[in-house]
Amino acid sequence: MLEYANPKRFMDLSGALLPWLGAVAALLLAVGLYLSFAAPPDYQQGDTVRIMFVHVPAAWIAMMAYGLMALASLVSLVNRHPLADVAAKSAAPFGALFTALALITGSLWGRPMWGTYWVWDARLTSFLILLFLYLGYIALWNAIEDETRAARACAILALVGVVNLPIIEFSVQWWSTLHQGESIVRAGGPLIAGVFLWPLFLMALGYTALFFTLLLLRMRTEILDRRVRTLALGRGR
Amino acid sequence: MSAWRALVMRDIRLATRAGGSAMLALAFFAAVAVLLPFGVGTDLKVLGRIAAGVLWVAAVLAALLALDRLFQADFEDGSLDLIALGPLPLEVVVLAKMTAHWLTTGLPLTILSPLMALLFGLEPRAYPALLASLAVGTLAISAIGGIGAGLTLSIRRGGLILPLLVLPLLSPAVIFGAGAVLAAIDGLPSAAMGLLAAFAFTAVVVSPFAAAAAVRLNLAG
Amino acid sequence: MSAWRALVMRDIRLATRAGGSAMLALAFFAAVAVLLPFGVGTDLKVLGRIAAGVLWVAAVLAALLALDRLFQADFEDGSLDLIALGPLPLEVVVLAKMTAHWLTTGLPLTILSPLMALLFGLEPRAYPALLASLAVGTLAISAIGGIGAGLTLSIRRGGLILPLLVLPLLSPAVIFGAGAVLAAIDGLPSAAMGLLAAFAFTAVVVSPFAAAAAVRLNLAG
Amino acid sequence: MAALASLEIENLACVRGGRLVFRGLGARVEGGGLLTVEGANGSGKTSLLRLIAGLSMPQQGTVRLRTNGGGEIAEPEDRARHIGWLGHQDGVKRQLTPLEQLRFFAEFYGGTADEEATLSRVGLSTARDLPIQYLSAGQKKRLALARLQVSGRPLWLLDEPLAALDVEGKSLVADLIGAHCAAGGIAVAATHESLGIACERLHLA
Amino acid sequence: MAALASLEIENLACVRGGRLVFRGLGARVEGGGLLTVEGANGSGKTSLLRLIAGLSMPQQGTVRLRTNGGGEIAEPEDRARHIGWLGHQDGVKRQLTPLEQLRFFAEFYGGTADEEATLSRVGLSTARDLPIQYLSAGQKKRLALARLQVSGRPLWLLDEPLAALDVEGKSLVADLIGAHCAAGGIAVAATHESLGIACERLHLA
Ligand code: HEM
Ligand SMILES: Nc1ncnc2c1ncn2[C@@H]1O[C@H](COP(=O)(O)OP(=O)(O)OP(=O)(O)O)[C@@H](O)[C@H]1O
Ligand SMILES: Nc1ncnc2c1ncn2[C@@H]1O[C@H](COP(=O)(O)OP(=O)(O)OP(=O)(O)O)[C@@H](O)[C@H]1O
Ligand SMILES: [Mg+2]
Ligand SMILES: [Mg+2]
Repeated sequence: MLEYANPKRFMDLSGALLPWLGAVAALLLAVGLYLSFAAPPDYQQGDTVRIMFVHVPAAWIAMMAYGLMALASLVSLVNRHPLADVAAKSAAPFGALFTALALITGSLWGRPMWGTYWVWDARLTSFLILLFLYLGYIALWNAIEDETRAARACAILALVGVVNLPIIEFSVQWWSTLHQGESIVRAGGPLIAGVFLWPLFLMALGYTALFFTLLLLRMRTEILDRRVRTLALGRGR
Repeated sequence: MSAWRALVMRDIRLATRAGGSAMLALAFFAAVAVLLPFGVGTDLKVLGRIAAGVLWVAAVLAALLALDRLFQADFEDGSLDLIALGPLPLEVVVLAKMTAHWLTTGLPLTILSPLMALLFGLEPRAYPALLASLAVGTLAISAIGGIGAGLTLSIRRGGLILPLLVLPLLSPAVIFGAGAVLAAIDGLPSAAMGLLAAFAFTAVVVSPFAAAAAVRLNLAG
Repeated sequence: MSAWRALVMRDIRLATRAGGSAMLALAFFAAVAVLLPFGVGTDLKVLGRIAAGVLWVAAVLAALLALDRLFQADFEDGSLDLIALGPLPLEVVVLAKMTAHWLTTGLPLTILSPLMALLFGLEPRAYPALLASLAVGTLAISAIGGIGAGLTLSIRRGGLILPLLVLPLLSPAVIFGAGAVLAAIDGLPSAAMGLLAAFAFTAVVVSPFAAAAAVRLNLAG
Repeated sequence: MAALASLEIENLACVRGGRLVFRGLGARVEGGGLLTVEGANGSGKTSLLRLIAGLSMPQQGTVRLRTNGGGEIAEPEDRARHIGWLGHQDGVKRQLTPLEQLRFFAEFYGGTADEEATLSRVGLSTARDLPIQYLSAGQKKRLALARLQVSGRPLWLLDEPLAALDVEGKSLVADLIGAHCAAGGIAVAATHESLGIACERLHLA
Repeated sequence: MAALASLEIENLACVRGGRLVFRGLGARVEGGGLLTVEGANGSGKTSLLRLIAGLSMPQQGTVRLRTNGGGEIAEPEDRARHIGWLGHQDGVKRQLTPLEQLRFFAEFYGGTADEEATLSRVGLSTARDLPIQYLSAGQKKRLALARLQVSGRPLWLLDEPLAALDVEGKSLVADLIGAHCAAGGIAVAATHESLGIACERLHLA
C-alpha cells in the first residue's frame, strides 16, 4: 500500500486510472438515470419517488467521504505521509458538496412527503451538523497558512468530529423520527421493490465512481500546486 | 478618495482572506441559529414564532464577534499608528473601517437570512420585513459596534467586554427589527421599521465621531 | 503539583483581573438571555418553554467567547513557549487551563442560571435539572472548547472560526442538556441527563490529549 | 517630498501614567539634519517620538515644523501629514504578502514610489510574495523600512531602527537615513546603538 | 542548578514552510561554555534555538545533552526541563505586575530564588508593582531577564538578548551570562551584536 503512496507513483497511477474511472462514472450514471425514469411511479408517492435515486446515494457518499477523510487523517497523523494530507484535504469540498446535495434533494422531497421543506428531526439535524463539520474543516485549512501545520490541525479536527457519524447513522433508531428508517441495507433484506432497487444500486455505484474521479482530479491539482509553491519558496530567501 | 478606497479594500481583503471574518460570521450565524432548535424543541409552530428574534440575536452576535478586532489587530501590531498618521482624518478612517465591516458581515448575513428563515418555517409574507430590517439594522450594528471596538481597543481581552458595552446600545435595534418582522407575520401595520431606520441613521451619523474620539484616546495612552 | 496549582491560579487571576473573562462571560450570558425576549416577544408561556434552550445556548456562547484566547494570548506574547518548557507535560498544562476556564466561566454561569430562569418564568420543578445539566455540560464545553482553542492558536482572527469548529461538536451537549430540562418541565423521566454525563466524561478524558497535540503542533510551526 | 526648514521642540514636558517622564526639553533640527535620542531604558525616548508625531499630547511645551516657504505647522493634525513613522512594533499584517502591504501603504499615503524596487532595495525581493509569517524578525523590520521609504514623508521618526537587523541591515539603515537627509529631509532616531553617521545628540536623563 | 557536561548538536537540518533553512549543522559546547550564533536576517538563528529547546523538531540530526554524571538526554521532553528560555517575544502579561509574574514563574518552574532581589538586580525594583503596560520596551526585556534567572535552568537559550536594552542593560546581560557560565551552566545566544565576553561562534550562512 505505502509504495503507491509515493507522490510520483501516485501521479503516474492516477493519471492512467482517471480516464477509465471517469468513463465508468458517466456510464453508470447514464444507465442509472435512465432506469430511474423508466421505473414505474410509486403507488403511494407517485413520481416524487424518483428523488430517492438522487437523494439516497448522495447521503451515503457524504458520509463515506467523511469516513475517508477521517481515515486519511489518521494515516497522516500516524505516518506523517503527505499523500494522506492531500487525500483528506481534497475529500472535504466534495463531501460538503454531496452533503449539500442530499440536504437539498431531501428537503425538496420533504415538501410533497411531509408538507414542509424542513423539520428538526434527529437525522436531518445531525446531517446538517455534518455540513457544518465539513465547513469548519475547510475553514480551518484555509485559515492556517502553513501547509504542514494546517494538515495536522485538520487531521485532529476530523478525528474528533468522527463521533457525529454514528449519531447520523443511528439517529433513526435512537429517536423516533419522521425520516425513513433503514429500508435498504438492513438485516433481513431490503424492504424495497426490485424495480426501485436496481436503479438505486446503479446510481450508488455511479455516485461512488464520480466521487473518486473528482477526488483524484483534485488530489492531482493539489500535488501540482504544492510543487509550484515549494519551488517558489525555494527561490524566496 | 484613493486613500479611503485603499483602506476599505485592505480591510475587505483582510476579512475575506484565510481566517478572515466574512465567511466565518456567516457560518457562526448559521451555527447559532441551528443550535437553538436543539434546546427549544422542534415544534415548527413555536420556531416560526421565535424565528425573527433568534435570527436577529444571532446576527447581532455574529457581527459583534467580527467587530472585536476591528481596530484591535491594527492597534496591537502598530498599524494603527501608521494609519492615524496617514492623509485621512481619524473620523474618516473609522468610517472606512465600519464600511468594510458592514460589507463583509452585515450584507452577507442579510443575504443568508432567508435560508435560515426557511429552516425555522417563518411565515412567507414576513420575508421582506426580515430582509429589510436586517439590511438596515446591521448598519446600526457596524456603526455602534465601532464605538465599542474603539473603546475597548487597549484591553487585551476585549472580546468579552465589547458585547457587554454594545448589546445594551443595540437593544433598540433588536426590538424594532424583530418587532417589524413579528408585525409582518401577523400582517399588522407597524411603526417599527421606520423607527429602526431612524435609529440606524442616527447611529451611522454619530458613531464615526464617537469612535474616532475613543481611538484617539487609546493611541495617546 | 505546585506547578499545576501555580498555573491554575495564574489563569484564574488573569481571568478575574480587569478586562478578564470571568465577570464578562457572566455579563454576556445575562445580556444574551435578556436580549432574546426583546425579539421573541414577552409571552411568559412561550418564554418558559424556550427558557432551557435559550439559557443553554447563551451559556455555550458565553463560555466559547472566553475560550477564544485560552491559549492564544499566551501564544502571541511568547508565554506559551515558557510554559511548554516548564516541568509539566503539555497534556497536564492543557488540563490546568481547561480547569481554570471552567472555574471562571462554567461554574459561575451555572450559579447564575437560576436567576435567569426566574426572568423567563421557568417551571420551578425544572430548576434542579437546569443546574445539574449546566454544571455537567459546561465541563464538556471547557474540554471540547479547549481542543478548538488549541487548533486555532496560530490564527489571528480566530475568534470566529472557533465557534464554527466547536459548536457542531457541542451540539449533543445542548441536545441532552436542554432535553433534560424539557423533560423535567413535563415531569417525564429521561435518559438525557445520563447521556449528558457520559458525553461530558468522554470529552474531559479525551480532550487534553487532542488539545495538547494541537498546541504542540502550533508551537513547532 | 515637501522639504522642511526645521523641527523645533520647546520646553516639552511628558507625563505618563501620572508620572513625570521628562520636562523642559528643547531641541532644534534644521532641514537635512539627523537627531539621535539616547538614554537609559524608561527615560522616555519612545514617549518623545510619539509626542513629536502628535500621537499623544504633551503636558506642556510645543513641537513645531517650519516649511521651506516660511510657513509654520503647529497643529498636531497637520504635523501628522509630514511624518514617516518607524515604530517599535513592525506594523506588519500576517494575512498579506510584503508586496500587498507595501502597495496598500503607497496607495494610502498617496506616494508614487516603485514598490518592487523598494523591496529589492531592502533585500526582500525574493520574499515579496511569501506569507508574512514565514519572515524572520529581521525580515519584518526590513519590510517596515521599505514602508517608510514609500511614505514619501519629510520628517522620519525612528524608534530603535537597528533592532533585529544584521550587520548589512544596519548599514542599510544608515544609508537610507543618509539619503533622506541629503534630500533635505529630517530624521529623529531613538537608539541604543550608534547609527554610524554624523548627527546631533539629545540625551534623556 | 543541575550542572551539564555538554550540549552536542550533530548534523542538524531545519526545514520551515517546506524550505530548507540549514543542514549539516554541528556544534559542541562544554559545561561553562558560551556559544554565540550569528548570521544574516533569515539565516535560521531563531529556528536553531527552537530546535535546541525541543519546541520544534529537526528534519534530520540530533541534539543531545550530557549531564555531569555521564547521563545522556536525547528526548525533547527531558531536554525541555533543562532549558532557560529568553525568546524574541518578552512573554510578559499585561494584567500582572512584574513581581506577580516573577512569583508565578518561580513557583511554576520550582525555583527557589528570591524574586525581589532578582528584580532589583535587573534594575526593576522601583517598577515592581507597576502595571506592565506602563513599562518601556527595555524594562519588559529586563523582566524577561529576571525570569530567566529565576528559572534555575542550566542551559540558557537567548534570542537577541541585547535588543531594546541600554548600555548598562547590555553589560548586565554580559554579567549574568558570565555568572551563569562560571557556575557551570551553558549558554547559547543568537545575536547581531557582540556580547563582549569570550565565546565560541557559530556562523549560519
Ligand atoms: C433535508 C432532508 C433530508 C435529509 C438531510 C436526509 C438525510 C438522509 C441520510 C443521511 C440518509 C442516509 C442514511 C443511511 O445511510 O443510514 C438518508 C437516506 C434515506 N432518505 Fe433521507 N433525508 C432527507 C429527506 C428525506 C425524505 C423527505 C425522504 C422521503 C420520505 C427520505 C427518504 C430516505 C430514504 C428512503 C433513505 C434510505 C434509507 C436507508 O435505507 O438507509 N429522506 N437520508
Ligand atoms: N513560521 C515560519 N514558517 C515558515 N518559515 C519560517 C517561519 N519563520 C521563519 N521562517 C523562515 O525560516 C528562515 C529562518 O528564520 P529565523 O527566524 O530562524 O531567522 P533568524 O536567523 O532568526 O533571522 P533574524 O536575524 O531576522 O531574527 C527565514 O528565511 C524565514 O523566512
Ligand atoms: N502606556 C504607558 N502608560 C504609562 N506609563 C508609561 C506607558 N508607557 C511607558 N510608560 C512609562 O514612561 C516612561 C518612558 O517610557 P518610554 O517607553 O518612552 O521609554 P524609552 O526611553 O523608550 O525606553 P526603552 O529604551 O526601554 O525603549 C517609562 O518609565 C515607562 O514606565
Ligand atoms: Mg522605547
Ligand atoms: Mg530571529
